[in-house]
Amino acid sequence: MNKICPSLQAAVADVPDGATVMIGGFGDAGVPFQLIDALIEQGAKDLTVISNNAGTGETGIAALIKNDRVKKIVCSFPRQANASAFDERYLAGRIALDLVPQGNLAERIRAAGAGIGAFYTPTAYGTPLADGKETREIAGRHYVLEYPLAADYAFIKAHKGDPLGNLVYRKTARNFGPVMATAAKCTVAQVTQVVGVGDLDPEAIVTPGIFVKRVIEVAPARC
Amino acid sequence: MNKICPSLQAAVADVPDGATVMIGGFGDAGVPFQLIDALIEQGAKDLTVISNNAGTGETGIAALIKNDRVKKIVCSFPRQANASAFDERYLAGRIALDLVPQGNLAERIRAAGAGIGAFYTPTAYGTPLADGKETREIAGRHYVLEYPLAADYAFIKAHKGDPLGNLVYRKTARNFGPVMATAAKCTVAQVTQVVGVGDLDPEAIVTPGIFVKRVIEVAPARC
Amino acid sequence: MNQDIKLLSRRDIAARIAADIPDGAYVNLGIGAPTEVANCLPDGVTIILHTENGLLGMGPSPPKGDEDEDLINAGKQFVTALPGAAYFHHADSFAMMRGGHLDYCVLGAYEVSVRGDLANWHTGANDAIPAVGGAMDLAIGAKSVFVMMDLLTKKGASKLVERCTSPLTGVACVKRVYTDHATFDITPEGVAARDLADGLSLAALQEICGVRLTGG
Amino acid sequence: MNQDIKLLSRRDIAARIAADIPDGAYVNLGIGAPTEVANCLPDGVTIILHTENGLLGMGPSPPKGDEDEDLINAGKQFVTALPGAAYFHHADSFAMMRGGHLDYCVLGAYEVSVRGDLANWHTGANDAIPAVGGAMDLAIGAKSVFVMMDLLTKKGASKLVERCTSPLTGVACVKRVYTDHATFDITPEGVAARDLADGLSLAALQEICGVRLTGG
Repeated sequence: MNKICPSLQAAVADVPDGATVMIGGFGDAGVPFQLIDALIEQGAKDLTVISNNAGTGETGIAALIKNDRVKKIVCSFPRQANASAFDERYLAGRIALDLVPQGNLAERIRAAGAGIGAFYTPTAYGTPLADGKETREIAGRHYVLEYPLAADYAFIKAHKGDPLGNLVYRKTARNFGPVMATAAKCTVAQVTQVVGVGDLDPEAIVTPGIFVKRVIEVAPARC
Repeated sequence: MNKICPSLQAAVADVPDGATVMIGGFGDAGVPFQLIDALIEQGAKDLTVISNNAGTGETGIAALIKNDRVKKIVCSFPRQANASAFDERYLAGRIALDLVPQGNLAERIRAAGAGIGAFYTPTAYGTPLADGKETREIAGRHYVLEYPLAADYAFIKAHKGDPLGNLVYRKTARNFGPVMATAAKCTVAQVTQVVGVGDLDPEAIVTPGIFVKRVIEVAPARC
Repeated sequence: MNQDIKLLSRRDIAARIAADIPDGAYVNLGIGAPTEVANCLPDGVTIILHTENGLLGMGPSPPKGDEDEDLINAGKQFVTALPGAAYFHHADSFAMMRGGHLDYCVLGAYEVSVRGDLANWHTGANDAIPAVGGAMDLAIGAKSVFVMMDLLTKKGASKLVERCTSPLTGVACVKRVYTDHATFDITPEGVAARDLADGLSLAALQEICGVRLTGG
Repeated sequence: MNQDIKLLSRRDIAARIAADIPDGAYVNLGIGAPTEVANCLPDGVTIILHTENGLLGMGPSPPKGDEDEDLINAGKQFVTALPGAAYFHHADSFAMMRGGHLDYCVLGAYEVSVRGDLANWHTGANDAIPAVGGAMDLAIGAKSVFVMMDLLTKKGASKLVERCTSPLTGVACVKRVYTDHATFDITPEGVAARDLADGLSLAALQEICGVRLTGG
């Protein structure tokens, strides 16, 4: 078994138009920039993107949006001070937004990976983001029913990966990677370093290889 | 902040009669035997125990049961070839059993720790263990609604712990410890080794200290 | 029993299952007979074993004297961890199963119905101490759930049935049943028997198991 | 404004909050002004900071040149990790919040109602690009949720209100509101004002904020 991919191009080659793609990262930490660049080059369009943010500046998801590849984004915080691509298209009605509180976003992604059909969460109860959603009082507390969020692809960034797909992350760049890896049919991990089978401490592996289909090494950019 | 407890006695001193106590372990791996022994010595009775098993031989939970301290056990597998204490009391109607499929047990404990009000699980749908429970079809699949399992105390075993309560486990002795730690008002961890603050790799900590109230070092028994 | 029929041994059944599992598959082998499948893999085929008590990449039993009390499988037997293994906690482990990430799960059974209902956790006897363990999670815990069993009980009754009489473990969850008499595919169109034991006809097999079969 | 009233500075407010947080507390400080609380802790008091993007044991900003792009807080500023820190993923981090494990959370607000409703994520303006981030999770994400804000808007309207007009972030979730005019405890019996700014009477405060107050 060898999940190491020969190139970024190969790692994203089969993404079809209309695919749902999870993209890891919080702010710029943990964003798989090179996979996103490869996806832009590959050309898939009409994508639904599930991610915490909508990209900063003109890089990452912001670049994907600027190239008009995204028809819908599911995220908690699309607004970024220095990014205009999303704002323009959103205000013009050219991109759909499904705004999800950050914790519900993470838990809905986890639910998809964990085979949970739906769950009751206290977050957003009584707010506009729960409008029209089923609610229930359980043991004196109010909850909103939320459903899983799954994807065709998850593009994530990890620190080290092995040929079995086992991954470890680095500091707060871990963020959404581990849950997204569980929730997509095809998880592609961009890693800073590929290591051999057995080189990762089995007690410290964060994402077991079963969740990962492809691993591509991308050395960090030199400043 | 120093969560290191001076003695096993001190670690269990405040458990009242009637408490709900989670006890970690699967088979004998990860069972906090010394904490259970201290609890027996302490004398609390009418306990509700949440654990995967009901103990083996005459040790651990089996000893707690044999001493008639347990009024109810919530577990997936009470039957053990060489343990008679539970069987006798169960058949005589002297101990109540709430049988929960192992994965639902783990997920219900997680839900309690994660603030989830309830969740839909496919496990046990259509079986006697879902009798009387609410069900729902979601996206073509059948689910059973399950509620969180919380506790007053969680007694767990970990490998190393620090004064902040951070824990790492060892191999398959990890099992229920990490989720139980999140679901109890007072989590007490028996560890094989206490280490200094900063000695555990922050990337490899499995249970962050926020979930742990007390840490007690118990050196492994010598055979 | 017709003396000309050569029923499959447990090892033969395990070999048939092993032959149907592709290289690189993620597999959970239930307690008991299914563990034999790991010993029957063809040369060059590697599968990755999951044990629901928190390990992916489970290896064989350790040499005597090398047992580690913290390293056991779901049957509470001592095992080893192969290079590339990973440990995780119970909620993560069962999320892995429930989420459909395992390719195959191989289980024993008391009964399997023609629509794939599984009964393997409780005989239904009134005086039995109930215990379910991970059985219900395993029953729905893989893309393909295979059952490995003898077709008949010791008393000669078919365990492939129209409708289970023992308490269910899971509903419509079994995809294929490997037995000493034949292999049965559970399909929406019915049960297809194939790979019949030498000397066993489809007609004879149908008479033995008493449920409607189609040829494989 | 009466010139004899000495309103509290942002630093004063932060110091009041800090004085109410006991040694050893687990705390999440929201983006912006609340981060000032960490700089106002009394000697000998240590709190453990949580940042919802996956770190418990967050430390101060790194020295210039030592920034690590993989080590940021929820405001996307560079931070450090203290000895004994732990990293975790987003689902675990928000489970920690939602599960009520944090002792305190300190947030800014547009409005807080007398029953503790919080509005702090959206002004309600039609042309605003909506963005919620972790605001709604934070609002319900601690045993005690504190708000830190100026009592009045720039136009002089009270932000402590009978009923929020901006879209809600959370319902009945705020326990205490620290402002430049006073501290307000939100209780089932009503809003209790205390620690009024020097020169400010309860009657004057009530007139300013326009909601019924009891003395603290």
